[in-house]
Amino acid sequence: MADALQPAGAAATRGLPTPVRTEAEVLACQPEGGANRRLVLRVPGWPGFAPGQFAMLSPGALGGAPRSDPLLPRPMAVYRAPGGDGEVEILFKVTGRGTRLLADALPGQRVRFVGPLGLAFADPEPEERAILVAGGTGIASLYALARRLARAGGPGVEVLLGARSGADLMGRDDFAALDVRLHTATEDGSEGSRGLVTALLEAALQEGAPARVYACGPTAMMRRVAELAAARDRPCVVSLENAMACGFGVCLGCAAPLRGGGFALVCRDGPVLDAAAVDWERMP
Amino acid sequence: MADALQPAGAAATRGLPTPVRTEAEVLACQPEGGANRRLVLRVPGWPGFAPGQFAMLSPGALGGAPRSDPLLPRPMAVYRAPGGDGEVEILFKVTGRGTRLLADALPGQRVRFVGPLGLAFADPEPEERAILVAGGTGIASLYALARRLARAGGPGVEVLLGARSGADLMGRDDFAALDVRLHTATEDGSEGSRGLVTALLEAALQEGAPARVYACGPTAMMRRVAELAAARDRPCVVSLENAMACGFGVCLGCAAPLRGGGFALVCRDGPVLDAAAVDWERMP
Amino acid sequence: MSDAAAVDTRVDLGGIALRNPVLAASGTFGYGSEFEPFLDLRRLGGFVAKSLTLEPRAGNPPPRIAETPSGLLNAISLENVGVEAFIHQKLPAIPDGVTVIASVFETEIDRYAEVCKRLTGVARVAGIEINASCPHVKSGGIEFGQDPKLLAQLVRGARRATGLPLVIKLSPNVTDIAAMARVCEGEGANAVSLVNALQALEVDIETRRPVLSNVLGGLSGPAIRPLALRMVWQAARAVSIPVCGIGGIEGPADAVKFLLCGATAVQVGTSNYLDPGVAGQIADGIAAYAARHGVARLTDLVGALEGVPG
Amino acid sequence: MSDAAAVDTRVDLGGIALRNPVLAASGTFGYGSEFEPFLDLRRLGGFVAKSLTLEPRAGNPPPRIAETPSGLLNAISLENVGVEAFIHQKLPAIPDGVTVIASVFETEIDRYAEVCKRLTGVARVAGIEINASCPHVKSGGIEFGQDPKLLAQLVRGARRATGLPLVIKLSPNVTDIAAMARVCEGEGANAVSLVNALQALEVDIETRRPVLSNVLGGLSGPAIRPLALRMVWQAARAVSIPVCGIGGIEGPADAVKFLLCGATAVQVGTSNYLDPGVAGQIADGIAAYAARHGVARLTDLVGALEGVPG
Ligand SMILES: Cc1cc2nc3c(=O)[nH]c(=O)nc-3n(C[C@H](O)[C@H](O)[C@H](O)COP(=O)(O)OP(=O)(O)OC[C@H]3O[C@@H](n4cnc5c(N)ncnc54)[C@H](O)[C@@H]3O)c2cc1C
Ligand SMILES: Cc1cc2nc3c(=O)[nH]c(=O)nc-3n(C[C@H](O)[C@H](O)[C@H](O)COP(=O)(O)OP(=O)(O)OC[C@H]3O[C@@H](n4cnc5c(N)ncnc54)[C@H](O)[C@@H]3O)c2cc1C
Ligand SMILES: Cc1cc2nc3c(=O)[nH]c(=O)nc-3n(C[C@H](O)[C@H](O)[C@H](O)COP(=O)(O)O)c2cc1C
Ligand SMILES: Cc1cc2nc3c(=O)[nH]c(=O)nc-3n(C[C@H](O)[C@H](O)[C@H](O)COP(=O)(O)O)c2cc1C
Ligand code: FES
Ligand code: FES
Repeated sequence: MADALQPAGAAATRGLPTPVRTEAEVLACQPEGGANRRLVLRVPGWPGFAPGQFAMLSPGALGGAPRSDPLLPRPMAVYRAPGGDGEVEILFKVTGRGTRLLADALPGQRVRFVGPLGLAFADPEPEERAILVAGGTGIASLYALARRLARAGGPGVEVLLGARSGADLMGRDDFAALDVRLHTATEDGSEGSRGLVTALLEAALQEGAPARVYACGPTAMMRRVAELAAARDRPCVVSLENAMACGFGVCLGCAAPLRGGGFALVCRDGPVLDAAAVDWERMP
Repeated sequence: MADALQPAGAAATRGLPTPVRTEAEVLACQPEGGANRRLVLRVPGWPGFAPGQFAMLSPGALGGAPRSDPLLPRPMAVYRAPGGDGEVEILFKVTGRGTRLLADALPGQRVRFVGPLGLAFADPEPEERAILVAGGTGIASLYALARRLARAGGPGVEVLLGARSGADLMGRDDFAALDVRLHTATEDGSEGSRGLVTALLEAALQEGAPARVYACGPTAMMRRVAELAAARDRPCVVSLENAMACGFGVCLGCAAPLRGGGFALVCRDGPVLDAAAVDWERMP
Repeated sequence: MSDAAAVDTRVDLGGIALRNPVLAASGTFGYGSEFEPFLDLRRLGGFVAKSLTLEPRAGNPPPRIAETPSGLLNAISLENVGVEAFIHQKLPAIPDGVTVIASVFETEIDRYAEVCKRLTGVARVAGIEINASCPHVKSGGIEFGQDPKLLAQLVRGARRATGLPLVIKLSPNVTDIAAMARVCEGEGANAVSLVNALQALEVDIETRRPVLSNVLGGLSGPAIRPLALRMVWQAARAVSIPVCGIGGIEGPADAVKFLLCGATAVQVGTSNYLDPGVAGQIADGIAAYAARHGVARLTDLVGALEGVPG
Repeated sequence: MSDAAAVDTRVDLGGIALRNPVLAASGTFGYGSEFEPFLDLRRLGGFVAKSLTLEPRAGNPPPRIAETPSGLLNAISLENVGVEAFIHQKLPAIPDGVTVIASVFETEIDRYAEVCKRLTGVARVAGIEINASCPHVKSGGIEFGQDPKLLAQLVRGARRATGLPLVIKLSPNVTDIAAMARVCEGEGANAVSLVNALQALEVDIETRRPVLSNVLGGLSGPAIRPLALRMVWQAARAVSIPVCGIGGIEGPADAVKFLLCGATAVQVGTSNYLDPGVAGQIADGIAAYAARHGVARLTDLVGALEGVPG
């Protein structure tokens, strides 16, 4: 239920910045391969963020006059925030009305911005390798984590990215520029190995060394990742992408069913959740 | 009522083109002084138009995805249609939500277009001077008439344009390029004579020669014009700007009260109506 | 099966045979001919003409319409040409092969009945829709459709007056729409259609007055679609006569939603103003949807909503 | 008079003294503290907390929300922490100087009464709002607020249980909202608030299922504002107790519309999700409007709608 204890160890809850509610200025909105876009915003009063957090963007009011359709803001992971001047990057895929309108954003236009929201990824234990598995729009949710872990050093960071085809692999070059081991899989084989990213994970899990798995992507993919990690009993956390209305724990709309009953609020108790705590059967 | 006989002699009903319903392509949307814009569209299948006719433009769906807010199309006079290639010009003023959104139109975007609609201005009698009186957005409704009458020759065309200030005078240069006698009045005196355009009309009506008055603008202005013309018993027609939902006679939303009861539908029986037939008392 | 042309789109709305389930709604399609420049009327299942009274009527003074979020508020009132002008001037102007349903509204039951009588036997009138969203003057302005007893009397009166297929158009301004549908079925109606516009109010804070001269108006358009879908679903479960779904339909997908909720046919209203060609596109789009999903007959979609309590 | 700060914004909602007429609506403002990063809660008249049941309750399985044209459809169900956790954990977390109204919903009248009892005498609880839009299980799921007799029993039970200011939140899913308001006044309620979300349905044509796991949901947001305005106007004319206006308020202008229609205060709901700072802006904006129009006291705006039948 709303107040379910937030699954232990999955997410970092301490020292998270206080979110802001503001009108962000669009600095750029560029094509990023396939149906993907890179949106660069200037967010007044930006307090910084921790990898795993997201923001709510309202496409509805973009442009000359406020409108009430589409009504709801859209949740988007904070991809990167280069420089301390409130510049925030979002990588998103055009999937429906809201993102299609967001793709029209012109430099100088303003879009309502609430964030950063949600909890952050907890770091791996010192001896653990980190295996990041992302599919589709989930790639955007893992970049900031990959970046931090790569810089922190440690036993190594493995990044497995999957998409329908090469063009759909958002942010691939950004990942490639990091000190990580990058593998890609595409369903049409146009880039990396042909097939699903979960196949890459099976291979990666062969290695005996302790590892922690971080995953974000379509529900079916995350569920499979959870099973694979559990089979090798590796700790696994997922970042869920439930539909949201508010993003900060008041509408109760983003509920994710938990094993043993009750729900977690993805926006407040997540989006980062312990994969083992999620009741995948009852996920929508 | 809906089927009131259309006021005699006010408008030309014959030989009007059959309207089209299509997605017009935005070729340009340029600032035109003050809050005014010049919108240039390419209208597939454009059948031509007669001066006085208008079109319905839907600002709601402009951009990446259809939206239902704002819901209604906005009526706009056909300002000019240079060349036979379906290029149509609209001059409009940003007054509210719809026009603010229209002002954002980008080249290449599409906007739903229904038109040309409504009846056209009837020509003056051979011996009559034409006096065109326009205020604010009403200027756009009279340009095409001024252009045709100027080319037709005849006893002369007098054009009286009024606005709050000089910058608000839409299309002034276009009028100046016509073979017409052009007088302007602005409330702040920044251009032409200081004061209301109706003062110019009083002067113009001094001349004894037969004249026919054509007016479009705010209701208060048109009403005053009607009174002045009646006092000198000059025939006077007005182009009304009632709010509209459909533009082609089916919603019954644009009713204008007629002397002696009943209503005319501005979109179907007008927008050009005999000023003497309108019940100005009951106009909203 | 991916050929839309091969889909059987015919439906029967309580004895009115329709080429396809897409009708244009009363008051939003004039008397039909207004749409000829934009649309071949034969592409539609048909249309419901503007509601008729015994005598011609003028409407409310302006303003009569206002825009609201994703909605249109209107108070046109009873404005129409009257039943005789409809029969002798408007009907003949409608192209052959177009199915026309006449709509009737009045202030008293015997007047409703009289208009129905006049329409009966007139060639081209395929059926009658009774607009029950009219204020019953004697009962202090409550709508016929808001009171089960009044509604029963109205349907009985209309039923006695005509042998034509009788569709009762329900008022949405009620607590229990299913009960109202049952009343109509009990009194011998051949079908019910819903929803009519919802009673609503918009205010101008500068003038401090209602935007409409009539104070209250009817809310229509996309804003009301989820309310209409709910009521259609409830009504369709409550009766065995066909239901015609109305409310905020913008495109084919919306029409399909109503069919799935149990509507045998649908009516497109406000959207006709925004795009006079939309009703034809909706008719085509439904067939395309059916073809995409391997549905041979559109009747197979009616009430096919899954995951709901039986 | 053009100084917003000089406007007297205080109102009295049936014994609940409010700094200004802007409340946040139940279920859209959590337990208050969630908004502290975005808004100084003292800028509001106060807020109505998420509705409480006797025991903590889990809600419906997802999906619980869907977007509709200018609207939000939700079926959260009874999810809440329960009255005890509210009193002992949530209330203490709310900053001083913030007026808190508790909201109660239950499935039976005696349980409503019990929750009211527990809230009575608790410091910080300035009043109780009874959410009458809950299905009464025994009556086959009809909402308490849909049946005058049930509603009367509910208000009576709550009135007996508490001496706190009692606000009854009406269901909009009724034929005659004025009659429901009168029932509440007759049973000793101190105020009524309306509207709650309207019962609605959205369908996914690919899955052929309702979008919400609960099938039906409540429609809120700008789409319903003209319906809410109409009902508030009708209710305010029917009773002499104060009315609190709710439904689709996006900005100050919308709030003013409700005041003009007779609302003593307003509640902002769905808009809090889109912009967690909006309620404060609305409070400031109303004062600015009053100043612009030379209105010294906001109470002077209440019911000041002109051009309507007396
Ligand atoms: C925490 C979080 C982080 C996310 N980060 C990213 C990101 O960085 N890049 C990216 O491309 N996408 C991301 N998503 C998914 C993104 O929010 C959806 O793709 C987007 O909301 C779809 O909106 P739409 O209007 O284009 O689609 P529509 O289907 O038109 O959306 C309609 C409604 O459904 C909701 N909705 C539909 N699909 C989703 C979904 N998958 N997740 C959440 N809401 C949905 C929308 O919010 C809206 O309310 C994230 C989602 C969450 C919950
Ligand atoms: C036949 C005709 C021709 C017109 N030609 C022009 C033109 O060439 N250039 C130009 O700038 N304007 C013209 N107008 C006026 C123009 O339609 C309105 O200014 C415009 O609709 C305002 O829309 P909005 O959304 O910006 O304002 P809003 O106030 O936000 O509009 C809200 C609603 O009110 C209606 N509305 C508000 N004001 C008017 C108005 N004055 N006339 C009609 N509907 C109104 C809108 O259609 C909409 O339904 C014309 C109007 C008519 C009837
Ligand atoms: C301007 C206008 C006039 C209408 N006139 C009538 C009418 O005369 N008779 C009737 O039964 N319904 C009338 N309606 C209601 C529509 O037929 C339809 O029931 C309602 O608008 C809901 O459908 P929609 O949301 O698709 O518009 C009218 C609606 C509008 C907007
Ligand atoms: C997600 C959600 C949850 C709600 N929960 C409650 C509730 O617990 N109790 C209640 O009385 N109203 C609840 N409401 C109704 C709102 O308080 C309000 O009456 C309704 O949303 C209409 O106002 P709005 O259009 O401003 O949102 C809820 C509304 C939404 C959208
Ligand atoms: S999105 Fe509102 S509670 Fe999570
Ligand atoms: S605008 Fe619809 S009838 Fe004139």
